[in-house]
Amino acid sequence: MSISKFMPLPDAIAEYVFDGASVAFEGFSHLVPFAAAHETIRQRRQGLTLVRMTPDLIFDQMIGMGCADRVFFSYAGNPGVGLLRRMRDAVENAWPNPIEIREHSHAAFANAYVAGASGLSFMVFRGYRGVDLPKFNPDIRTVRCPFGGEELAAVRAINPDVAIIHAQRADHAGNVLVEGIVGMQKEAVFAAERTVVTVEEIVEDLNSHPNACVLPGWLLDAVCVVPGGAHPSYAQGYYGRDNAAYREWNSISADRKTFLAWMKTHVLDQTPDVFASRVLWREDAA
Amino acid sequence: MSISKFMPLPDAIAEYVFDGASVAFEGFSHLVPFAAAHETIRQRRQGLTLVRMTPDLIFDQMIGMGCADRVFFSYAGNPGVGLLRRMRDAVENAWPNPIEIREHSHAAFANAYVAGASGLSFMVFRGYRGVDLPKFNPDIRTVRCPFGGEELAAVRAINPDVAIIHAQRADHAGNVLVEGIVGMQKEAVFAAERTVVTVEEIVEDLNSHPNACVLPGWLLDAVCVVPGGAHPSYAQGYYGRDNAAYREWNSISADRKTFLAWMKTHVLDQTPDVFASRVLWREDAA
Amino acid sequence: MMDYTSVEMMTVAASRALQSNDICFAGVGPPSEACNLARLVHAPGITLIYESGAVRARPDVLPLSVGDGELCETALNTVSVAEMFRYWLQGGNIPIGFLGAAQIDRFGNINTTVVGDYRHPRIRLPGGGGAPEIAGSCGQVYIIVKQSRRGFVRELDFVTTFGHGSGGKSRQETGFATAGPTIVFTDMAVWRPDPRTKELSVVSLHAGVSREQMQNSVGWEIKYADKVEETPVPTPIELERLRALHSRTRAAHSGRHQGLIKAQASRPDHRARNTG
Amino acid sequence: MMDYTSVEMMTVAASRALQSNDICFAGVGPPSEACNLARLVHAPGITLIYESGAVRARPDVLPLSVGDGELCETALNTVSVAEMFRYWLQGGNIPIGFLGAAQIDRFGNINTTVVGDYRHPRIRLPGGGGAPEIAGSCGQVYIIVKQSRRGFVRELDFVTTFGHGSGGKSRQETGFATAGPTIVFTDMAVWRPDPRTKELSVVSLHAGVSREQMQNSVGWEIKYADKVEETPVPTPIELERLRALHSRTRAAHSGRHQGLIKAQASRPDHRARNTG
Repeated sequence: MSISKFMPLPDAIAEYVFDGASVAFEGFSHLVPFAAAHETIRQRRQGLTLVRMTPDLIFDQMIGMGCADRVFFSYAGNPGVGLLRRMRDAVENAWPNPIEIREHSHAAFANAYVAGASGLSFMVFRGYRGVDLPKFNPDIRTVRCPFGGEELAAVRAINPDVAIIHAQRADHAGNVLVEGIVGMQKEAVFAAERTVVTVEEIVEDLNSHPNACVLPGWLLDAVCVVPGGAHPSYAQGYYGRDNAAYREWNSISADRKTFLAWMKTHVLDQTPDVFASRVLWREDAA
Repeated sequence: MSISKFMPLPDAIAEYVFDGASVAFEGFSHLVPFAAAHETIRQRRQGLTLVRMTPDLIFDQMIGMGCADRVFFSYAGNPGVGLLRRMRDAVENAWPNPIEIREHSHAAFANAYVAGASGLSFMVFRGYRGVDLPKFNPDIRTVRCPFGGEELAAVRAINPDVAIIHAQRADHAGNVLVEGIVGMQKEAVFAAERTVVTVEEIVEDLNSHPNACVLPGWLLDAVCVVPGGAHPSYAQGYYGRDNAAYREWNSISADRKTFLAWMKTHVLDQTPDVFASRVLWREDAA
Repeated sequence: MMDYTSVEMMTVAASRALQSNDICFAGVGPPSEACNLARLVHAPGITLIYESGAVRARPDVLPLSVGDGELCETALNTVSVAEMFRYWLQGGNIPIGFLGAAQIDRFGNINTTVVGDYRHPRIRLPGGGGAPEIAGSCGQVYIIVKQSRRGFVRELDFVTTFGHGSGGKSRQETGFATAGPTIVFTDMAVWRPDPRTKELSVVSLHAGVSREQMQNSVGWEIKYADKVEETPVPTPIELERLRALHSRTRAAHSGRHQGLIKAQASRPDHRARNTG
Repeated sequence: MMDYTSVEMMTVAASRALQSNDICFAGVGPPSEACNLARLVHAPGITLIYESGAVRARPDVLPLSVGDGELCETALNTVSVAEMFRYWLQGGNIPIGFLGAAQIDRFGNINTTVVGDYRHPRIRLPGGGGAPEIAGSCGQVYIIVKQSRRGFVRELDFVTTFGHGSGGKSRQETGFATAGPTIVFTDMAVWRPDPRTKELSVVSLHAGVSREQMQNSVGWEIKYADKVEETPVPTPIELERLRALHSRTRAAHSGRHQGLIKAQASRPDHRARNTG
């Protein structure tokens, strides 16, 4: 509850994201926390278990830079563009290092987060019938209904060491508003031991609907102001999705050398401040 | 999706609430569907299984008028005032008829609704340890975590034949907005076979937040305009709670004769239109 | 020194246990009263959470029901009851639960279900509501309840809410990882469980209360802590704020439709007015 | 008659299966394209639901990702992904699921996970996403996929999404109460499962497609229904609306930050502008 949770992003990553940690970066196409991922790459974190329903460009970049030992996910594509070439290179060719993947369907992954958020060790759901994934993921088992005897799927809870999300805004007490496509951010935050949030801005009053998705300050460990921090994804009400950047990634990521050069220029040699220059928001003078 | 779901409340109750049905009337202190309950009483429905976390005055009235054979609940009080005297008379003295009670804690009841809404036959939760209720409610069992082996409580799903709620407003397609204290209305509607909604008004545009609690028209069977239909509870944004009526109920319900006389005057001899006269809202000229 | 009632003393003593940075699940009635008094006197930053889903409510008047509009209107945010019990409470995010009781035993177990036999009760009480899982999932539990022979009983008619079970390690052995009841505030004293036996023991007597009066109000032989203090009497500010809160509450609850519609309502043109 | 491509024919044929009062879970890509074409041509009232939580989205341009802002901005409402999969989908409230596929077999089972061995794949595909439970929980499933020897295989490398299993009663015996795939639209034909064997059988050939071409694009011996129709060619209105949709989509996706902020955003003073 103290004001000290407001801190620069590099300090938050240094304090909460440790080598070997399991780290959920959530945001379902919307509000993807790219600035926090880039800072993690710059700080050369290694051995991470990366947790995210849709690995997307953000994990393609982290995997390609050698941050990850394991990836938990449920859909690994560049949405509407193609496959994730760096993640494929790691899975198919162990470059830059071998990674273990632990894979769910979306429904299963969502339920695993719900279990984690709810303080339960597992969640029961209606799925995984007749398909191959349960053969390869030890976090999928079955449970029998104690009333009717029906057999249902059970998934192990996901409780990351750290959840990292990007949100529209925080108030001065560190309460955070997420709105629009809210994905699984609330569940990831409730499931995690620690939470780092980047926001577009700090405001006097969150000024939202009484039933909006608000994460209270006392659940959050660090709140970092990083305008544009979701680029090239988007922040509803602030700036749109940079679809061109998603398309360009397909060729940038096609080749290891091109990838590394791009990462040096656009990530390693930058600071979180660069994100503000990648978007334009609050165009009050239209 | 057809316009025919808009109908007078008496028609909706006649069509969907049948003798012997299980009927959830939800609304957690807020938006309690009193008008629909009174119409059900007027139509002399019998043998109902009444389902509601907080039976409140609404079930005290229905039980006292002989509508109920069974009551599912988790807290049976007149909040801040005292006990429910008509429900007690039924439980303790079988007046006007014996009723079976099936009782949960709030957490268990909420999880039972969640199971029902989620198409599952049960829900697992962390509760009911060391207490007496599981001895008396057959809908409480245990299940073992297939990962760590921990024993957890399991509650049987609640899937009422009909869910009845009151909401602030509907649009012309029959989509309904609930806001403020949203309680378990969404879960009750998703869990039920049929849904009847009373609303304060029909509007062109629900005009709410993108993440507000909206129930889509296709899930609803009847939408009935009954201004004031939550009285003496309240409708956030429309009118406040009539606490005086809650206090007065304590003496009205103390005596069988007084109760029956009150019900004749205020319920049996009325129509749903009377609710509009019990509240005042949209005081545009302040 | 101002005059005060024993119930005022109880509320004041309970309010003092709360700090400004506490996060507390507030049961409606006396617990909510103590929580809000704390907020108005010495804990302005306290986060109060209600089972109706209201997070960080700051009511100006005491709610009559746990779902009064005042709670939502003054809250940071309001979530569904399912989310409140699953993510917020069961998820282990609420350090303190503040509960009332109808019957309590010497190990802090609570009955709010029935007097007499469950199937044929002499008095059917309201039931558990949120209490069983608040007591299970909050880090620790504070209890506020008036002492009486009918309320402080040797054996509960029904265990609605588990406290320390049969004492000793009973709570851990039943599978709880949380501390359970750590303090009980009454109109006569303050009690805490003995660290080893978990039996509630008197740690502070309110001014003017004798051990004889105590024993006459409790259905078992009372244990006292090695050192029993005297509860500091209410300060003028505590009494003034408590009475002002009651006075505002009475005024607000006496009329009809008194729920003032505030800024958070999405249609501010819809107002209630007093028709009483 | 206008010229059209075989992919346009596929999209148009698929769109015709949808009615104005349908409620359909729309997978992103070709399924979403067919769904929105239906909405723009003959099914203006259709309810499209996206796994990102957008309910009754009415996008003006096709979303590139399933979580594009356009979906939320045009939707009736947007719920969490957990709620979407638990209450809306698993709760049995969505009658139709519309899916794509990478590999499909003759019983409508789908692979979108790997080509080759799971642990040492030749090609690592995206994985299941929402498909497995969409196919399980929606009342029935429509599939849209281009025919090719690589895609229409005798045996899947991996069963990501269960269709009719090994045919016959396999689906019921595996525990599904829902119908599974009831129709498959390709760039060459329309297929439906045989009522008894559940093997996909051709019910309609697109104009100009021969049975020989068909067999060259499918890795098993094709079954034909007793009566095989010719798919009506796209109408001028269908083609015009489809091409206009594509044209709007291309224009919207070519720039940067093109997400126009609309009325539902709570802070309309925050706008994106094109910096590309």
